[in-house]
Amino acid sequence: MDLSYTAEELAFRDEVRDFLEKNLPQEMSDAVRDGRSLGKAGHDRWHAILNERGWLAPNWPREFGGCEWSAVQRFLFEEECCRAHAPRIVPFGLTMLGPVLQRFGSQDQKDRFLPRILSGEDWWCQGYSEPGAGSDLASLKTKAVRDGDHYVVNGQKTWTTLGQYANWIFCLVRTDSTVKQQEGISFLLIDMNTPGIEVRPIILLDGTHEVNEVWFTDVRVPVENLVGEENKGWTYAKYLLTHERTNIAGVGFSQAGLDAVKRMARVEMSGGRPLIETPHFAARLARVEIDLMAMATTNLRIISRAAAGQAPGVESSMLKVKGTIIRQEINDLARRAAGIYAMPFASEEVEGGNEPPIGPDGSGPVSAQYFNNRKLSIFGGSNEVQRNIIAKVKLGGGA
Amino acid sequence: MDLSYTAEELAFRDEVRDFLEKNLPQEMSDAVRDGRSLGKAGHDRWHAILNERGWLAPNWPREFGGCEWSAVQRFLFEEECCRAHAPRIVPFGLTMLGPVLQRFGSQDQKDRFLPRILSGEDWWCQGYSEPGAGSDLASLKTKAVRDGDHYVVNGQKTWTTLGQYANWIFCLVRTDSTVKQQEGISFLLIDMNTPGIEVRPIILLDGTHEVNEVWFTDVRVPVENLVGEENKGWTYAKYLLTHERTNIAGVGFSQAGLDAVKRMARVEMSGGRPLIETPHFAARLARVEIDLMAMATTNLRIISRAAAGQAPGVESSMLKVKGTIIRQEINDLARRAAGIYAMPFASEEVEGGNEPPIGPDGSGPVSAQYFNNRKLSIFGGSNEVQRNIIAKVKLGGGA
Amino acid sequence: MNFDLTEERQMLQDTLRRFLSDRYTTDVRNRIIDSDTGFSTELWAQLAELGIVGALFSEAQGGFGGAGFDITTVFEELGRAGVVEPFLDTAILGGGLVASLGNADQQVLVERVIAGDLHLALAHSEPTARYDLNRVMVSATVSGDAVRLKGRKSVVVNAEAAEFLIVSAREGGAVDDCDGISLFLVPRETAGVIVRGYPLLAGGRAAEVEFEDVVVPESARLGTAGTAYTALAERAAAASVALAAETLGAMETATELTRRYLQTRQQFGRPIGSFQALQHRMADLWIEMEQARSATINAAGHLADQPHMRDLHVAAARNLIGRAGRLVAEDTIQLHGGIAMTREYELAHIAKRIVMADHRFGDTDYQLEQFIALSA
Amino acid sequence: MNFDLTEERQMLQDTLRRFLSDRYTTDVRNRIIDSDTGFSTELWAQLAELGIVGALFSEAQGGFGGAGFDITTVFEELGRAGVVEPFLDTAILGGGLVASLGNADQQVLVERVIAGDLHLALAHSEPTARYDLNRVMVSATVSGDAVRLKGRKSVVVNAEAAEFLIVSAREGGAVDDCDGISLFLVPRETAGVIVRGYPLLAGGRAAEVEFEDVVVPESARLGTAGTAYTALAERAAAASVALAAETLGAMETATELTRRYLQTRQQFGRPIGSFQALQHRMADLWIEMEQARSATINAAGHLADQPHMRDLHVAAARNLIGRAGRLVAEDTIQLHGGIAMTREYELAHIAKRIVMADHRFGDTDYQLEQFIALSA
Repeated sequence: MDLSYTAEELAFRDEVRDFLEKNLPQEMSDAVRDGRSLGKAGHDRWHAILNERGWLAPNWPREFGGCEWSAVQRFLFEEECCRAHAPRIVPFGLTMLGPVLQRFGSQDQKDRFLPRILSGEDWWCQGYSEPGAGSDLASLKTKAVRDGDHYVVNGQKTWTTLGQYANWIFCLVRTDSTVKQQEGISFLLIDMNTPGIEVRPIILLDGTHEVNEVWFTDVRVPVENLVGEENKGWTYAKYLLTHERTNIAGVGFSQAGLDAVKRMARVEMSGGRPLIETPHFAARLARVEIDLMAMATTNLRIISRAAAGQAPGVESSMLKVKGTIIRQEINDLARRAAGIYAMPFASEEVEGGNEPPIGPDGSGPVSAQYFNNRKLSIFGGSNEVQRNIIAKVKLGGGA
Repeated sequence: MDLSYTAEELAFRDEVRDFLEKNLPQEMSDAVRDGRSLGKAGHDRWHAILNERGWLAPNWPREFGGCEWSAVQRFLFEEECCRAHAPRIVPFGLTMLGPVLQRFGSQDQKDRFLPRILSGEDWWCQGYSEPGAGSDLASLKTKAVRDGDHYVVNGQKTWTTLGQYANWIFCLVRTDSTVKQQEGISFLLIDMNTPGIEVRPIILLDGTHEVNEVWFTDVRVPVENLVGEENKGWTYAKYLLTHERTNIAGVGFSQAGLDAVKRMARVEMSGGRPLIETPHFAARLARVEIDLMAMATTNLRIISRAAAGQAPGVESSMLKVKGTIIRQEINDLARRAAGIYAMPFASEEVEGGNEPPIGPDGSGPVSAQYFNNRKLSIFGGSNEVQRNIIAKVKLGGGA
Repeated sequence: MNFDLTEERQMLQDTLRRFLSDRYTTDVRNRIIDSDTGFSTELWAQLAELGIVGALFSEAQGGFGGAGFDITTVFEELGRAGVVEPFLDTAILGGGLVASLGNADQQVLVERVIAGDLHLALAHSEPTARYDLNRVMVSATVSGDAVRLKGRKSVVVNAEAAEFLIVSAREGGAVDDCDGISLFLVPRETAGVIVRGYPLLAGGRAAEVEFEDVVVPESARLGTAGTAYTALAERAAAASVALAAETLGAMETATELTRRYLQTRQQFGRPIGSFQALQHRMADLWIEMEQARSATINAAGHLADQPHMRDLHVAAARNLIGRAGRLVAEDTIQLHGGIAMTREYELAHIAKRIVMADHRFGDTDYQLEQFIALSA
Repeated sequence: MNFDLTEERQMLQDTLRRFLSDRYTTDVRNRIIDSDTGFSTELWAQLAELGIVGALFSEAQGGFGGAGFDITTVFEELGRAGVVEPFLDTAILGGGLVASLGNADQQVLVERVIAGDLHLALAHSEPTARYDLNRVMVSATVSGDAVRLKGRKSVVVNAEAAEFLIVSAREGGAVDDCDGISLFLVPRETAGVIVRGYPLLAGGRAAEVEFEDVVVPESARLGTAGTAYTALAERAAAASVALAAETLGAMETATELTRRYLQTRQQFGRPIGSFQALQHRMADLWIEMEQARSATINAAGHLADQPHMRDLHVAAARNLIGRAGRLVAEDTIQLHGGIAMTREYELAHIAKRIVMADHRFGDTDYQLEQFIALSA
């Protein structure tokens, strides 16, 4: 038992910290800290900065241009990025598709797509969810019918995050309806510029445009864009979903969020003293902080087990559930801390203007974030699905 | 909308309060307040006092010697009894069996059993639960086979509360195994002195002997002890279970319990000031008190609806769930309030001696009661079963 | 003991519910939210004509209600439909304060409020006051028969639409004394009143209001100098009863939408309402709804009581509803899944109303503190 | 970063787990609880021989462990088996205080503790002190080379079996000063020491101890006069680490018993573990178990740190475990139903150990207060 990092790990952390200090543009970290959207240009810029340093793909093997970092290094990197309010790296190409292509893609697909993920030439989005499927992902209906050397795709995807920026989408499509749900699914790469594709925005409850519907009408996709074998897509999809996600607990986000809450609660006054000194708020804050301290260790324990070669089992489900509960609780605390200033709607127009902010620093987006982050326990396998998984593994038998 | 009692109701309350002041023996209310067991003699004594006043059977019709009180009167009576720390009236004969006999019993059964319930000559216990049945009550296995003018009963009942004092037991028995579970059950009255009956104590986790196993080996029961028709027992059982229980929320118990917690928290010191003034404890106390204030009104709303002739539906399930949560939370608060004095085991021997109590007044039984009252959410239809019922009624469809 | 609505209130409830369910659809409401004013003058006029504003004032004040249960009857329906129009600000707060403190000249405004052709706003919260009702730093200085106002008010709901702002200002005492607070009727167009408006997350609009040496006549004062706190506290209690009832109504809609969704939405080949884990969560929500209703009844029933008893029940109700409301808002979204995250789905707005109500006149924790102080 | 036990600790864990699972069955344990002494001298001797006591002392002290993770290794297993023997009192508290403060003569007692033939008890809590470690009213007055002790100690665990009581007493300062507290080694048989014993709800025994003008020689003092608080606080932290680990072990047993029960118990024709509402509750318990384990690791890993950092992690761990422990104790009973209410069923005792641990050295709320104060 040893709770401290090794000297090498600490040196690595210092290197990251130093890099971020020198290379993360101030206006970018301000925007992230204040919850403002970066737009495509902002994301592209940060992508390019990291690519230049060679730190864009922590989990990729070196042969494909990745860092091949250890789990602990990846965790440290993510933690430092959160602390510095660096933009989140858009995961669809780098974290999701990349590993699938590396494992299951053809040589041609690797050669063609992987470099363009790193260069930023391609912006990928994910075509998994469908309306009416929800947690029952395998019930998807989007159809791909073979027609010569093309598949003809018809159907609809939804909750496609940042699809409005993407020029490529990886899709699960049904290629056989006569077999068990999971056995008739294929994994297709589709150029978003193909005729027949329409992207329609979904406006979320906080007014943001993050997600989209993507409609396919007789979209012709070359067969060489099939990943692996036809009807084996479910295997690749599961690989992608369970592929080690060191940041599933979101510890870094939570720490940054908690720091922001404390900053606000130190200036916001209640009954003549700072809110942070009032007992009920202090109790809420302390409980979350205690939970987060434990979660950080839980996370490291699981990471270090993964580093020792033990596959994470139900642990990642546990991290997902508790991690999202903690993040949402911090969002709730931020909203509470803001007091009456939680009420204004800090829309882009309001925030973007020249007017000074309305409440204490950081209070602008708290309520919008509180509502937006309800998604954390819904998307990416809802917390109910995660609990089903935990129970199934530990109790045996079906749900 | 009017939140106040009528003048008649208030007069009734005063009458009850006055009666309790004059007739409830001090040592008895002390024992109840301090959580000490009364023994059979104590219960019998209080039973006799109430019987003399004619207040033993609030819900029985006058023709059988009952009070025929309104729902509000019954609630007021129970509330006053709790406030005064009167012993709880043992419900098996009065609240459970009585109404079943009045509705479904033969004239002979009414004439024979009802007066003896009032006089205290018979002490009834309940033979419903069986080992292995749990919440699935209808899966009971105790068999009664007709043999001439007797049934021969074999099997086992469990969780039989105060069965050690009882001379009669009302039982659900299986009289037909060839039909659907619910359709082969009969309702039998059995003299506990019949040969072949053995009562074995179950010691609960707090060391108390409240419940028992009752074993039946070739027990011969005269057929005239069958209530209603053979194989219709499930109907009578359900009538008994859903028969209006004005006190299912336990508001009076909770109020008395909360008062006790406050008394203790005013004398127990923490950091140099009374515990009740420390913010975290005060917050716990306030939340429960707020919940209880609302629950008291919820209870009255449902009672007044019942008084207006509307049958209580899922409401009684709601009252059961929330009422037990509140009571258990108060038990938890009492344990917390006692601090280090929650640790001693205040067994009867210790308490019964001449030694002064160990901690502040009322701290003796708090932990034992905390554990003992875990039963509130388990017995009498577990809170999970109640939630199933609520969902079934409001959502439709099965569990 | 009687928990039934009077016949009049039952009629009011039916009328309002029918009107809103016909006219105040999700589409209509979302267009209102996106509009520049943040509310519909047309619907306001129609609702006033139906008597909804009048129901919030007593007969002596020119209305036909005004008691706790009138307020809950109206606001439960407003909450059920997610109404964003400023009934709280114009009627309960603005109109209510003029009615209780105003002289004969000023009372004329109440008539206009009830008729639906006047808007008011209470400019009371300040940047460092949070929810403390007694913390007033805007200063009022008398010189001759003029009063000079100076300072800043925050998150003044409905300020832009209001013809008059009712401004709390300090004429004496320390910064958090209850004594020394006065209220002034200030025309919004007065020179030196700087209104910077913005939309609110749950609909409607508010503003930061700066008073740069604003001069009003002494006749603008409501009641006697320095004694406004009692009336303010009484209206804050009424506002809390209204907010409790509004939240209760919104919770009804949230659970009802979820009930229907669970019955119809299919997953893994069956309605998701057949999954026991979801059933049990719904059961808990329904139980908390009953508790929330009881707490609202308690608060409404004690609104005309002595301040101590009134505030105890108000604090209890708002604390309970703060807890139950958060649970209902979060769980009903969770039970729906993604669809409830979209702006088009009714629940999205309803959940925002529930949660944002906790930020007016004291949140869950503030109410708990009040309750503890009052029950000591 | 390494979360594996050392080989030695792994062996200790295996040995202890095997021994207890063979010898410390429910029946054996319940007979021990019912016995007059409340513990088994025979098992105590055997466990000491296995090195369980020695593992709680450092090599310098004559043991072969003594670090945070030695304590957690031992106490997690003790907790898992629901052991009621006074390892906390005799070894961590009594032995630990003698080892850290005692002179050469007094240190001899540590050898006897490690060998298993001496029992000790810390007589520290007082009737009005609750969990405040600094609040000591028992007085110590020096006259010549004698010290006179006067006052009362409450819930002194293991007092009856202890050959010596380690008594905290005030030699200076105000009632709640950290300075001025001394510790004295007082033979239990000393004239004027009145011990009134009673059983504890979760097993073992304690006593109220009255000191009626008890006279001991000055040589009975541990360390220098008035400076014992630092050592007391360090041992209280060690005791908290032990209690955290013990509770964690007990929670492991509680969830494991429940897992097996859910798999085997049939209701409505299927194992109750197939009901989703119960599955989800179990999932939450397992998640909280992981959190409890992490919090215990954090506290153990910081036990040798500076007091501020040590106490911060200790307070965090015990607050988290206080919350998680209550949830596990209550929910595992509920998931079982009636059977878990019976004294014969292992969970009944385990649940009592979990909940009662919260009453030693500060409960959940006290720890939260500490955490808030330390993180300010």
